[in-house]
Amino acid sequence: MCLAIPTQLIELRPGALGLVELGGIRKEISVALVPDAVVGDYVIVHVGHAIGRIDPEEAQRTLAMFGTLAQLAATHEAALP
Amino acid sequence: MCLAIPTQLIELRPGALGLVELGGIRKEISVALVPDAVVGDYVIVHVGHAIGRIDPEEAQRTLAMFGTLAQLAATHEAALP
Amino acid sequence: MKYIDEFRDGAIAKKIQARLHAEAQPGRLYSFMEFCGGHTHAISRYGIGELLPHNVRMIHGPGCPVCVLPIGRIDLAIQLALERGAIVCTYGDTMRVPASGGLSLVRAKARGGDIRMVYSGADALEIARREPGREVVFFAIGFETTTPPTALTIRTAQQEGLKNFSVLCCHVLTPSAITHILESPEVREFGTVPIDGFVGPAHVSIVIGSAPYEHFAEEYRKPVVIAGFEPLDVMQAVLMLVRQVNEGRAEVENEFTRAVNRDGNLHAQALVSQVFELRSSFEWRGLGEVPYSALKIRSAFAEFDAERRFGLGYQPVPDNKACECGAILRGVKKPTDCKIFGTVCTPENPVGSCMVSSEGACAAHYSYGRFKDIAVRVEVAA
Amino acid sequence: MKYIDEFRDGAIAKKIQARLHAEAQPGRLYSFMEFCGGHTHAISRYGIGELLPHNVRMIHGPGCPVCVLPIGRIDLAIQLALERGAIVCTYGDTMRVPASGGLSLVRAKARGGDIRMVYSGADALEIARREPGREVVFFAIGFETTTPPTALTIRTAQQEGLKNFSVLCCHVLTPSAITHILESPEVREFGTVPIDGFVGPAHVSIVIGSAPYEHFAEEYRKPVVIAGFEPLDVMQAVLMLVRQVNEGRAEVENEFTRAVNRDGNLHAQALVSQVFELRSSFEWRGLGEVPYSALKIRSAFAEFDAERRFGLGYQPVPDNKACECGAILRGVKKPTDCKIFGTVCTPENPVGSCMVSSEGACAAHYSYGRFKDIAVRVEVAA
Amino acid sequence: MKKDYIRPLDIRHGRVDMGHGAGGRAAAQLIEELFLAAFDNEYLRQGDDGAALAIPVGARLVMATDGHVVSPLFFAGGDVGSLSVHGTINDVAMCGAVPLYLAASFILEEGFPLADLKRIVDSMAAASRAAGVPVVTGDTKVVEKGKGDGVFISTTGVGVVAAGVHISGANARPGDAVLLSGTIGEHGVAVLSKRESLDFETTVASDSVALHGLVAAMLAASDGVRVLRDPTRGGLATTLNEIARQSNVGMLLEEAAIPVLPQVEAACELLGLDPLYVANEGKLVAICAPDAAEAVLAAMRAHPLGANAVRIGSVTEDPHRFVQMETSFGGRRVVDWLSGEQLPRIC
Amino acid sequence: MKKDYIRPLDIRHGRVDMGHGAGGRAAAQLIEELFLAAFDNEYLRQGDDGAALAIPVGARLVMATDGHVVSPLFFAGGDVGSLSVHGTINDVAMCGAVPLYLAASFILEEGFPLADLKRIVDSMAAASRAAGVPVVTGDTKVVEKGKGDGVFISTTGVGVVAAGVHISGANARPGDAVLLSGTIGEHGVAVLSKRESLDFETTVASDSVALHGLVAAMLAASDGVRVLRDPTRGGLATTLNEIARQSNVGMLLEEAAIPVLPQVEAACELLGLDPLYVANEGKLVAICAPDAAEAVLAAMRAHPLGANAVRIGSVTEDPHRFVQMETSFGGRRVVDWLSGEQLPRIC
Ligand code: SF4
Ligand code: SF4
Ligand SMILES: [Mg+2]
Ligand SMILES: [Mg+2]
Ligand SMILES: [Mg+2]
Ligand SMILES: [Mg+2]
Ligand SMILES: [Mg+2]
Ligand SMILES: [Mg+2]
Ligand SMILES: [Mg+2]
Ligand SMILES: [Mg+2]
Ligand SMILES: [Mg+2]
Ligand SMILES: [Mg+2]
Repeated sequence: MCLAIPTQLIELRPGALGLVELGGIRKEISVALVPDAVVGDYVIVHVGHAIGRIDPEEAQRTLAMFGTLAQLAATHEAALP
Repeated sequence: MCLAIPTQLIELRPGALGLVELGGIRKEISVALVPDAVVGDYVIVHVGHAIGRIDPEEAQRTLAMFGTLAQLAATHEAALP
Repeated sequence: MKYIDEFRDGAIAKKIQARLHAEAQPGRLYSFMEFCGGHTHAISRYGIGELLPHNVRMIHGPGCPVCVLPIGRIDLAIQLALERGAIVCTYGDTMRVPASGGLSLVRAKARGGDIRMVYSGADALEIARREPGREVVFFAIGFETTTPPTALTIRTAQQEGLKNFSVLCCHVLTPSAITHILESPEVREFGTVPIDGFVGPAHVSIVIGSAPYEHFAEEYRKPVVIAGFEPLDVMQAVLMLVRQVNEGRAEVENEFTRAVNRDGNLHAQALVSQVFELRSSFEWRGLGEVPYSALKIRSAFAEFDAERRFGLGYQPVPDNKACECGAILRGVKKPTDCKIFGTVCTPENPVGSCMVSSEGACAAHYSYGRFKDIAVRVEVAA
Repeated sequence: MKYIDEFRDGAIAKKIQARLHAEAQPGRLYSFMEFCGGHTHAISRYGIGELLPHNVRMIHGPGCPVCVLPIGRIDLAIQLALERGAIVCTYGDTMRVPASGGLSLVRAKARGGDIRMVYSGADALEIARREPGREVVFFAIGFETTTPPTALTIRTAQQEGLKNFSVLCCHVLTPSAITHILESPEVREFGTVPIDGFVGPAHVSIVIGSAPYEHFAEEYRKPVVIAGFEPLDVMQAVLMLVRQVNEGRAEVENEFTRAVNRDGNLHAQALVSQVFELRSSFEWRGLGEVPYSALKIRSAFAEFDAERRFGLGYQPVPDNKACECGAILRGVKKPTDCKIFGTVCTPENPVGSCMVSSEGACAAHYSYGRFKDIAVRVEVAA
Repeated sequence: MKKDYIRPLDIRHGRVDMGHGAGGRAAAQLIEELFLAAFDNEYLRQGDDGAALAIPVGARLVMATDGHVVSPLFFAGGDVGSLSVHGTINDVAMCGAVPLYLAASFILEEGFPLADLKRIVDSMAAASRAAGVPVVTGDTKVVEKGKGDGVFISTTGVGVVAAGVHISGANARPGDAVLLSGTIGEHGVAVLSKRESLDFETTVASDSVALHGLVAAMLAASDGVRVLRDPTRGGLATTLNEIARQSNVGMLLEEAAIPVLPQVEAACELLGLDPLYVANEGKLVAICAPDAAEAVLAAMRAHPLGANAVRIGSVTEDPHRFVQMETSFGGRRVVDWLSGEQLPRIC
Repeated sequence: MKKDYIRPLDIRHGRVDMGHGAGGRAAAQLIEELFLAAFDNEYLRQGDDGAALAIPVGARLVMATDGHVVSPLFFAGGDVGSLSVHGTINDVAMCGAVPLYLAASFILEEGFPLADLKRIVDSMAAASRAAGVPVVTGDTKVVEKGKGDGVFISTTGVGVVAAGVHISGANARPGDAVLLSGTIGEHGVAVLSKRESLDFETTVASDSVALHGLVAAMLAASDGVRVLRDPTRGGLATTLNEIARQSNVGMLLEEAAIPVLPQVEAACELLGLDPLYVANEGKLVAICAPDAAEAVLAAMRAHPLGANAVRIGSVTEDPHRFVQMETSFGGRRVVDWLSGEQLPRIC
């Protein structure tokens, strides 16, 4: 539920609006719910509103964890059914 | 100006309405402006309202006058250019 | 169709034509104004002009309710539709009359105005009943023929207590227009419009009777023959006018006795005076401001008066400079005297109102009469 | 697309799959409920079911705002459009949810209701500004993710003094629904729905944080792993749940740390509590009346509350008798357990709400999963 | 898609929704259960984006298209469905061709009752079968409520012209005879009588019918037919003006010769219309070489759709291309093109 | 009618009015000054109710029709005018035919600006000229304000099939290769991006284009092409299901092989749509005999409109006629028909 997409905030506009970019498309959204967001942030957009932000370090950590898994898995690959 | 047509009143209806017939077509109109009209009368209809009645005797008289003319004319026909 | 077909009989027309040719005196020019567009239309549609002697000339009068509607009045109706969001109901005839800014009701409709053609004022009432959330305005035009139905509509709205219905009243009066023409300098002083008599209104007279014309006949020494709108009526009326002129009479005669008497429809007249009163002045296209020539809604019915309800202020707007409608409506000029007749001004893109209604002198000539002076050659088959 | 594509990497999926197969203990059955429709959708769309060990079973939960919307609520929206003449603005998702009398919003629109799909509540506000003569109602649905934007819309309407805007509030609360499931006899008493843990909400948690789930983990001894909606997130969360089960833990873990922290979006929470307060009870489709499971508009904003503005009375309507949506939403049954799945009930003619949203268990299985148990033979070209 | 996998269309109570036009399963079902069921023929059953058709070897092809947007959709004597078949068949036939196939493009308004749609499609199918001209390919779109008006149907017809037949509006020559296949104005009056606020009672029905049989009989009777045209929108007056313009000629008509039913005449009186401008959907005008007129007229009168055929006038030499008319009353006037829309008048 | 007898159309400020559809002089003027001026060709100049056309001797005819009701009317990469040319040419081409002629039926809404109409008609004429397929006959109707949506255009195309070419959606066989001519979803995204309330900025333009040249190249390269279809409304997913149903087969696709532009993917993410269901107007699906696949693919890639052509899967034997897909992620799923209308989602 609750379709929401990480997009990059590329411009802040008057009236708590912001322009976000995703894969080359741009859309104006409301940033009223994430008043601390700054240009460059990745904000999570739901029904035309940014409702949260991506923490780049945490994202990196999660991906790294996947990487670790990958290493772990390499040693177990033969075990697959 | 003022397109108006003699039609025969074939039915009186509640609310000062009447059904008129003209050459096989029928239409409901208002007879509020000719409160004395009775079924069988030829009423003159304008914008959906009967505004007057045809006096059959006078109509006959006019046609007869045309007839008289015709007789008169017959004697003069050669005079036409 | 009884009382119609008998009056369109070409064989009888030939007889009347013969009498006309016999009675019209060769050395004399007869100029008659047919006041009504209905007569203008009959003359064009049936080709009556062809049947008259050359020295009998018909002058088209201003008796077309559409033709005399000034730009400013159409502008008011458009304003109600486009700026005030009202549903404007109107007769089909007014849809294409030119207004300001290149608009007309039909063009205002295309721009999103809710403008609906009705067959009768009763239909406008019905729309008001069905759409109580909308303002519904009936744009009412016409001479004395059309006024009683409008009066009835207003009285019904009051009886029913309708809260969203009003009438933009543009009803005008025939006798005032005739007087205005008779008083015009062209007729009185210069004699540039020699009027030897009038073919008097048909359906207007059903309502007002023949008495109101007696004044002109006496005062201005002009014969008047009230005539029906069928072609035989017109021919007969012309014959009766020729006779009056020949005999030096100036009387009101009634060719249309089958529908018109001296008093008219008293019931309708009473209703009209209950709902309407005289306007002190009203602008006619072509004639300008004519005193006491139109009706307005009495204050007892003020809430049904769109002018008061919407606080409308009338703004006169001059006609297109090239347009000769005014002169044509006064009988001073013919359609072909207008430089833009049939080129810039056509029924598709009327510049003046005379090109709109098929009763308008310009439209009638364009649609029915243009062939004149052009020879037709038919190589009939063996 | 940054932060999206990386989490859809099939190669990494294979590694996680390998770990899952390695760590899931053969003798054991793991049943996890993914609360959110977003997870249900990801599982179906990416074919994640195929990648899980046979003894790891996913149970679809009630976390689809469309699926839990009861008939009576849709009826209210339809009533506003068809009987009260309001412009009803709504998210595309709700358009096809079955209502009473064979209707739905899309069918009410076809019957002349002015129902408009919007992308955001802000669009509904804009419509209200543009059409001040019409009542505009925003039919607001959704979990905690969608509530803050609605709160913002209402506050903006008040700040601007809009006189023709209101909200039909159907916002519901995730934790209450989870509690309700955990309290259900099937889970607590009969054990017919053996839930060994939850894949916790992704975007809801961005707003409310991870703290609210700590209660379940402790109280009901159920592991919870908050996970993103990308397929790798789901696989990783399942792996983390398997580990908790294996290790006998029942904790709240957060796989979605890149967007979720313990406290959530405090700014959004403050706004929500400014505008909304708890409803004492709310009907969920499938779950019935659930106490304190939804929000209503505070009386300070009463004029923007469509229920008060239009004096709406809620009328519960039973679901179609054949429909098993309720049992499916509680995790008791699977779509194919419904006798009319895929025959009478299809995405074109949904009988139950689970067949509407692509997050609904029935729709997801119909659209993505029907091939299962059917062999595919490809004669590949030489 | 197995039949039993979806519920059959609820034709009794259902309505067109946006999904029916979205090209997915709902659209496929509508096509299968409503359109295919009604039109059923080998070409449509091909189920492809277009239809592959057989045509006679070496024939010259004729193609004609018309949009049908009549309001009301149902009227005495027909409906938009039958009209859309007749109208296009007639346009093909007026080129002197034998109509062979029709394509139909439907633009439906969201919310339109499926029962009405079925009634229209069934009537269309019946008209197509009666004429022997199948609907071989089609398309359906759905527009939002308030952006259409129930059903619009654009049909396109193809046909073939026999060797030696050369019919065109450009072929009229001074001296040619102007023939008319029957009474005028019925279609327009039947439709107007159903318009809200004009409504009047009449037994006049639309003359809507396919005229290719009549055309075949005429062409078989004589090779002197030069122009064929069906006086639809704009009526007889406008059609004759079109031909006059195309052929650079004038015409002289005789009003008394033009047949008009009394009810049509009466309706026109009442509304201030002229029957010459009222639409027909089952009449044709033919212009023939002078010496062919009698034979063509005889062939027309021998055909049920031309029983009341008459000669209404002659082609004239006229640089102004005026269509003129001797009135029954004895005068003469121009018969102009229709200008603007024909609106009921009060004056 | 002499040119100088009427004022020229006021294309700059004028609007469509009911008179333009009434069949009279105003209609004739609109046709002459706007439509004829744009499409100008010998067939249209005939000025008859239909066009008489030349076709190759002994050819098999193909006829296809489509209504075009796009909203907004103008979008990046085209407008309803060019679309109405491309769409119908493509349907004719998908039958393996060489498109020859188009008929166009316009349904205009009262009040539509003539300037916009001219822009659309000019674009249509340009598309028709570029494709070498003239608009040979047409029709114009006007509906009242609020009963239409600017402009609807139904076009019908005819074309001829060369001897030996047999293309049909019913011809797919298990083992056949499924080819796709390029990236998917551009048309739908370009149109959606202009919809009020969805509006987003994108440089994606509609792929709208006439594909008959590409088809000719493919047919010239191999006689193994069995099915051709353009995945328009309903997208690739629906088109493949249609073929599967028609041919009574299944399919197995490879998600990773299906090319989608990054912006299209992004727009779909944002709106909750699946590119497999988004409309294309310049792409085709071809199903070929297994041994023809390479040659056909090579011919496609050699043509500018097939530069990104790929093999996306194979036809399977499947009594359930499922189109299935191996996901890039490694799972498998059904790719179903579009159901209902594709609406933007929030969940
Ligand atoms: S032709 Fe036109 S502009 Fe000239 S007088 Fe007549 S209506 Fe006026
Ligand atoms: S298949 Fe339909 S009726 Fe059955 S449970 Fe699912 S949604 Fe309800
Ligand atoms: Mg045509
Ligand atoms: Mg036609
Ligand atoms: Mg025709
Ligand atoms: Mg199509
Ligand atoms: Mg409508
Ligand atoms: Mg097609
Ligand atoms: Mg197509
Ligand atoms: Mg196609
Ligand atoms: Mg046509
Ligand atoms: Mg519109």
